[in-house]
Amino acid sequence: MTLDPQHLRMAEAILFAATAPLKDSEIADRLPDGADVPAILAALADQYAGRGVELVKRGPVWLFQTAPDLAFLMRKEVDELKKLSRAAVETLAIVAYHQPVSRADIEDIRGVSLSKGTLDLLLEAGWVKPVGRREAPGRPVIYGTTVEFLAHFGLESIKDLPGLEELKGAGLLEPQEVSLGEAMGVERTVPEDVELELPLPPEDEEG
Amino acid sequence: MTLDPQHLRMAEAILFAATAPLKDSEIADRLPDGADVPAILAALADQYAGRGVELVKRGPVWLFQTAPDLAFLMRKEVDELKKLSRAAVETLAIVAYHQPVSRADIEDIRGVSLSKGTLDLLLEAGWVKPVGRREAPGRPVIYGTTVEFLAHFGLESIKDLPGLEELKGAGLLEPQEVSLGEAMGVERTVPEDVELELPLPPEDEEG
Amino acid sequence: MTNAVPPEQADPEAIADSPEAFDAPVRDRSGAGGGDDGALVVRLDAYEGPLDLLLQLARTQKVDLAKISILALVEQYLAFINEARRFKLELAADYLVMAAWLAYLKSRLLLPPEKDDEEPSAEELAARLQLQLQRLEAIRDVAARLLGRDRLGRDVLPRGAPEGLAIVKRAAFDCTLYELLKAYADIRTKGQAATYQPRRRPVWSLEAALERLERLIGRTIQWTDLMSFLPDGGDADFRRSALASTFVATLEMARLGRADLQQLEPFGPLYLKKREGE
Repeated sequence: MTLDPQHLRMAEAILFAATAPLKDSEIADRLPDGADVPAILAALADQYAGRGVELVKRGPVWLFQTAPDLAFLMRKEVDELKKLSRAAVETLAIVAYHQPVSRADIEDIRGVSLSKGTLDLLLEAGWVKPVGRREAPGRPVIYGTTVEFLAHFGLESIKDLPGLEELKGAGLLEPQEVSLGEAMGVERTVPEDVELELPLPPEDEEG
Repeated sequence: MTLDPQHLRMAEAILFAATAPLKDSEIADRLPDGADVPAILAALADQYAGRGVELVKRGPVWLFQTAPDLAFLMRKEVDELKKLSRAAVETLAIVAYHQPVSRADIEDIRGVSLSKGTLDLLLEAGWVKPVGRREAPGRPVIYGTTVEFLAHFGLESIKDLPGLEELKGAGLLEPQEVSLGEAMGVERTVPEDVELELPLPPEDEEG
Repeated sequence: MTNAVPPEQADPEAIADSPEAFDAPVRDRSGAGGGDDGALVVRLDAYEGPLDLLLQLARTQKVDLAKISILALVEQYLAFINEARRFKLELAADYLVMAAWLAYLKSRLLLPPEKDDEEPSAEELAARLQLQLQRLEAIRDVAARLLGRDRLGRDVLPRGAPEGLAIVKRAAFDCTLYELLKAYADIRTKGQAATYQPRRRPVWSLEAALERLERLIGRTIQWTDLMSFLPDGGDADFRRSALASTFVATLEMARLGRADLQQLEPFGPLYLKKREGE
């Protein structure tokens, strides 16, 4: 059986321009009377088989679509490097050293309440994950670090994190001169920080 | 020279999936390194020649579109484009054929001042854009056509404008040294919209 | 074309119905006045300015614009304007400016050329007008051809339902091991600060200074440098504290009349000795 090549072209253009998949009957409406629509569509599907674009039938309707094996081309991933916030780095460190920890644990250690976005960010980065719930009142979710965390920081295991003694040895744990302002949280403008009560007896003033 | 058929498939899928015409470089970004994009596109355009859908180049961009001879099938598919006013059509043609042109150039050729909305309309349609300023007194903004203009009117480049060569040959595209207005000693002080204060009988519409 | 027909002879209704009757003034019977003096309408809206009017008049000569008789065209235009005036029409200024210029051009064309005239000749002016008309006509012609092309979105269509190409931004976070460790160390040291106690700095209190001064001054009969009454040892902070409190102590002793103070020059050493007679 020979099909009119012009009919093939017409069906091709109609399906290409269609904003929604079309039924046989909708295509037939636009083709000259007597056109063998099923045969035309079958022939067209044949011509496109194996190309980057395919003509496929989904239930009663036909549509062009890009070949499924090329779907990866449609999404181009672009890395966007973001700096972690100070709060996020600290939270990550606490999870790493004290895991498994609950949100409340983190707040306890940092002394400030944890903003919602901070933990989400670490979860999104794939460095922190929920590892269960603590069998305690409220059954809080507890968090730990992931394999990606180890990979990113080049650690074999979580035990490779330097201990407090080693941190001290590296000069990272030098006792700090804590200024009055810092102790009072003056430098922090983040509302999540709790205020410290002033622990200053008047006789401590040097004036 | 042989092209990787997989590259052809990939370029085909990318162009089918794109919501706007793509530059060579945008296609190259998604193809494997070293793919010969110009050759791939030329081969693809060749494969589609004569089909119901064609791959065409418009200025720097490529797109698939239905074959022009099937326009009769397509027209019912879309709403009639908004009718352009006579002033807008003429202004568009002047920008296209005489580009780059200033507003005063347009007024000179049409012999009438340009109402404010006309150029705005063409700018909004994305067919015309400012391309710089002329190094002349007042440094007027000069306008040219866009890639969207080429795509809309199916032109590969500005050189393909219908009748361009004839106009050029007849010396009708050369800038006039002295405009008629200047020759008449008239300064263009006419307000933007020249409105004739004449009541119009309703049957005046010429369509 | 009906422009050759004097309007008074033309059937106004026929004119109004004819799409080519653009230049014939007609009586506006829908006007507010409705009487004999009612508003007159000329179909000027059909023109985009005087140049357009000229071009349309030129077309009635039915010859190539390059061969047109400018003189005849000028006459046509002036006749049109006169008609409009006869009907007391308000004409936009640019139509009148054009009319004045064309009248001037006509006179130049008819009169013999003046010798050593610096102005462009009448023929040059006519040629310029002609070129202007040709330019406008050419643009109209190509504009029509442009619009008649197969236009994207009307005659040819892009893909109706493109899948779209997405650029997925994948956030990659930047943090080094050092930053992580430093942050942890900072938390630990800050943890100590949470139970904050200001350090007791080494100070030499005023009481101690007074006591020491009273004890030592009894043994001096000469003017003695204040510095020699300071306690030994301590760091710089302690010494500053001791100097301050000892100085205040000497002032107190002087106030009580138990010691004399003297300084020989500003910022010089301060000397004291026990007050005589005590």
